[in-house]
Amino acid sequence: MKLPGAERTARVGLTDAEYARIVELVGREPGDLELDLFGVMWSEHCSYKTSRPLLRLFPTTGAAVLQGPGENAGIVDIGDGLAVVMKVESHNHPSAVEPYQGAATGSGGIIRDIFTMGARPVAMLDSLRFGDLGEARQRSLFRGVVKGIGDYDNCMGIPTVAGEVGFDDSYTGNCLVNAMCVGIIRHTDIKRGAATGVGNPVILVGATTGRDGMGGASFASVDLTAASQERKSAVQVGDPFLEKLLLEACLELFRTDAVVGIQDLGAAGLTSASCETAARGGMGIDLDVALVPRREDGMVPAEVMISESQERMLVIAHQGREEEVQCIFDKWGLNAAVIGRVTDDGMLTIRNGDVVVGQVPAKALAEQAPLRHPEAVRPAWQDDLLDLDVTRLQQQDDWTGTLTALLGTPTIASKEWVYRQYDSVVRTNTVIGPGSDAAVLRVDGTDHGIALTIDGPGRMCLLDPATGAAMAVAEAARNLVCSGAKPLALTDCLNFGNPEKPEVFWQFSQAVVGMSEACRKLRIPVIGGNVSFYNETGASAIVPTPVVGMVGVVEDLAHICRQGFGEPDSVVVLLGANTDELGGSEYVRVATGRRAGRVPLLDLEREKEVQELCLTGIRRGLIRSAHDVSDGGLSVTLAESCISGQMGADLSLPAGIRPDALLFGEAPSRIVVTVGAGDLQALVDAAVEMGVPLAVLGTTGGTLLNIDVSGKSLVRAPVVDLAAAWSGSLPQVMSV
Amino acid sequence: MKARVLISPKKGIADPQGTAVEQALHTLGFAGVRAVRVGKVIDLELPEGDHTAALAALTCMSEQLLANTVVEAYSCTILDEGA
Amino acid sequence: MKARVLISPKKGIADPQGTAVEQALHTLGFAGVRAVRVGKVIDLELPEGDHTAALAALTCMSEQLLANTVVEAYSCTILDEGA
Amino acid sequence: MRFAVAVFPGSNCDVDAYRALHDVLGRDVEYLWYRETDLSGFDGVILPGGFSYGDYLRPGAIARFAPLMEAVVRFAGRGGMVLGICNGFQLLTEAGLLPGALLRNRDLTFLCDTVPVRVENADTAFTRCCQNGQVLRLPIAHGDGNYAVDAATLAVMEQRGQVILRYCAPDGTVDEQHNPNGSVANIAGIINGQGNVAGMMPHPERAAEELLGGTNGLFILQSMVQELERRQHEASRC
Ligand SMILES: Nc1ncnc2c1ncn2[C@@H]1O[C@H](COP(=O)(O)OP(=O)(O)O)[C@@H](O)[C@H]1O
Ligand SMILES: [Mg+2]
Repeated sequence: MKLPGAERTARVGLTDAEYARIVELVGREPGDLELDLFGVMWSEHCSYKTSRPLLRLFPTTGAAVLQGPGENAGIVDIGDGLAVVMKVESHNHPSAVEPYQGAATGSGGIIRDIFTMGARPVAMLDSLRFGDLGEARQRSLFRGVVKGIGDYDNCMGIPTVAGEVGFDDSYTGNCLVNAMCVGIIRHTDIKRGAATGVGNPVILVGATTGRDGMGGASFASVDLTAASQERKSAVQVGDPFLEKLLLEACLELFRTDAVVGIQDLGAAGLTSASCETAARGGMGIDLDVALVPRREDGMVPAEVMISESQERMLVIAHQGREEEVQCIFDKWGLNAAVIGRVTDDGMLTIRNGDVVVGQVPAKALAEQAPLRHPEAVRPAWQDDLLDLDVTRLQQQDDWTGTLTALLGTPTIASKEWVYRQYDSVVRTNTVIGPGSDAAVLRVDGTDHGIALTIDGPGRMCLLDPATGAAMAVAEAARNLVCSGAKPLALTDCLNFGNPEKPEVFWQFSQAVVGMSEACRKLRIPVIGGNVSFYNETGASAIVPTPVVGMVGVVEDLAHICRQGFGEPDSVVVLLGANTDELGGSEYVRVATGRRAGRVPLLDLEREKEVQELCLTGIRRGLIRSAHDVSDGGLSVTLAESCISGQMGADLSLPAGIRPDALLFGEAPSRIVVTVGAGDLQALVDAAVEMGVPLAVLGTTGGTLLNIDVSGKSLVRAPVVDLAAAWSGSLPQVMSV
Repeated sequence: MKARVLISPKKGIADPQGTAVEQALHTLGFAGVRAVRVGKVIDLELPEGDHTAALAALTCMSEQLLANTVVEAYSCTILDEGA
Repeated sequence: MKARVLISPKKGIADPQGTAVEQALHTLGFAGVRAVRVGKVIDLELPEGDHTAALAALTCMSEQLLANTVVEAYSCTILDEGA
Repeated sequence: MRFAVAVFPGSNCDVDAYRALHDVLGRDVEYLWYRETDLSGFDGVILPGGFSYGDYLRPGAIARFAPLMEAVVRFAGRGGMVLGICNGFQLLTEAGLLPGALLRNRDLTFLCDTVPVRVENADTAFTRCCQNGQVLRLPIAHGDGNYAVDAATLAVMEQRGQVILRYCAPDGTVDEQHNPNGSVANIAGIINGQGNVAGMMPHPERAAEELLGGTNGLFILQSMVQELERRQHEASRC
């Protein structure tokens, strides 16, 4: 049976069943404006209706977790009454349309998510994916995205301290731009996005409202569709200057006790901010769109409600404190307009002047979108991917050449071209900036630091989404450990294709399962995240790309590590064991043009032990440098340590494994460390005690990297040559 | 011949820079100034030749490189005849 | 009334943007392009009134704020008469 | 001895300057909001880095008209010490307190790095703790650091020793290869004719702690402190 009004439903992207549910929740047929609100709030982007059931698998609690998923950002305790606030979010689709503004507004949005919790943002990270840089379009996307992030973050005065970039043809039509922001806060200062207290004013602060960013929304009313169509493509433009003022004004406002609740305006603008704060507080909000300061004429109520104009926040203040709030925003030259009040009826009531133009239960909009449970089917082609006959990979002689070539592939090459464009030291807390496994920031007023990283080894996820996603968690944790930090919590961004396709949903479910398992085993809770679906153009979806942002605590800043070989005559030691697995490696991709093979085994127990040994060694002051084995395998790790430290090494690897797997296999759970000769025994003892395999590889020094196996030199090259290949690659590609 | 390409933010695209300049002008006492938009002017020289062909080339340059047509509008003119 | 201020790097002052654009145009195959200079165009609206006074005001804005006369030259024009 | 660190809308290295002077050097420092008009009681002024007014139009172009800048011009006119770092340097040129201008970097990209700079004149109030020819490693982080000035003015500046810092190779050689942003004559920092107003693109305040990678910036900041001590000493003798 077709419901009355069902064709309007399709226009806002909802199903008949969803429409029926709306009628049930509202108690009548919704009006056009009301339906528009449901259209945006019940979209996948806002409601997580497809992903939510699975996300429940994540472990989200732990002694240190102060705020798990569900708020604007997660919060985790770091001691001394302080906490870290963090979140990662995608801005993939806007960036594909306009890379500069898409990336810039991605930064802007995630920064607001952090300071809306009351925290001062202290660091930014970014995870990027593009297609082949041989294509002009991909270079221009890459250039635009990096400039967009840099210009926004730099202007905000927040250091961009770490990130990652990967390349794969599947991203050609769908670049990925995931931005992460990290803030620090006192426990007592935490703010939440809940509207409480009947009669309290609802104040819209920051930028004026225009018709920006309504490209995602369709409207129920035909007239309105015509009026908005022209603006549909309107790209949101970021104004980092305004956001900087908004940040300082909000932090100043928080120092008063005038604020009851606060929430940034992100996707679905005023609609989501108002219904979500009302729903969290168990209250209603009654607001008047006529009171919203605008920058364009002739906007109708639905446009005001749905506009995604940037740099705005919704403040719920204590009644009677309106002037105080106004005063602070005046000081910073920003708008602050009381647009409504908190009510006790649980309704989101929208007026246009004297006329009520819409009234629906806030909870219905914010929380009651019916969940979807799509079918998950393992793709028929999955087995073809796993099929890799390593015996047909040529066993040639020139391993030095192969290593040099690998060092120059964009995915492995130095990303200095990127991070030179980011101010990584503003605010003078950056102890280790970009260029090592993880960034380390000091925590003001303590001896402690926090370490940060973001990782998403997508190459493995295509072949085995569950293991690949688990590897993302393991690799992020390993990167933190290499800098001397104990992993504490993570935030994730799950980038996938269209979940209505059973193959994509299978990838997604597998990834969530794999990630959850890794989080449990490594005892790292998920405190927030973001899902980005529909990353596909035409028939082809991106390779599944779960990205993990992680924070760890450095107990004593006297004991931190960088990846470079820092002192000559140090002993180079491998923690963990090499395997003969080559599946999914960059080496196989270069050699065969395919991402193929079975992904290496990930033994989470082993992973944990290797990490514990490394952290113990650093904390006891034994370890001088540490760098984990990831993209490119052991030889790339060794080369990077040489390059970063501008120092050679003379090494001999244990025999018994085919040379290409030994040099380039990407088996996890391995870390290359250096220790002073006098400290070697202590490290060996610790390894024996913890049951971790360990191999002494040789010593640092000189200007050559030499790698022997069974007395035969496999790799021998001046470090400056390796450095030239590694550092020169991206600048050269991008200079075209 | 000399040519000029003018590039401005498209109608409906926010121009924070224009807004900031407008406010600064107000502060300086130019109270009546409105609708400030900041764009780019690119002056260049082309080999002598046919005007129509030159304009076509300018359009091509603008579309490909000079303007970001997602957010910017452009217009091309030939400024003079002689070298 | 509508007005426009054009701002360009002074002769003899380096123009890194112009140089980069020129090189990029050559790479794209526009081999004959020379002397590329990148400046700004500022469009704005002034209250209706006397042209001479308006031009004087524009000059004043340019000298004070819009152009940095140490390195930039500017020119002002009134674009139309009606609102 | 009291320092003022100016705060314009969009300043963001105000914190860096404050911390270096206050936390590291133990000096008396106060933030001064751009609407302030009074600098009495202050001995030195820092115009910090950042993006005042979003760098819209040109870096420093709008901040130059802030009420505080009128006070800074008067303060400088009376011989007060003013150091402009990065955005502060850009602001000083826009305000006409220093010659020249700062254009977009030669490669048009923002540049964050730590680079060697050579001290060209150690006989100034901002460099007296350095040696002539000494190479300092200082952080830079800017998109518009390409110093430009006409040839005639440059000749006078060179002759009077107004160029105080130049980008160079680690061994002190000044050449185009070690010019990160295209600045004329590799100029990284200059001083006015009276010797009381200096501007530089490198951030000495970000190189004040070993934990953060080095303390070479203290040579500059300590020079200022010494000069102010000398002035105090002289004033107390009169
Ligand atoms: N987009 C980026 N933004 C900032 N830093 C980046 C970016 N991409 C890479 N980096 C930095 O370059 C270094 C190498 O990155 P990557 O190879 O991904 O490290 P790892 O394999 O240890 O995770 C890291 O320090 C990382 O933070
Ligand atoms: Mg690593």
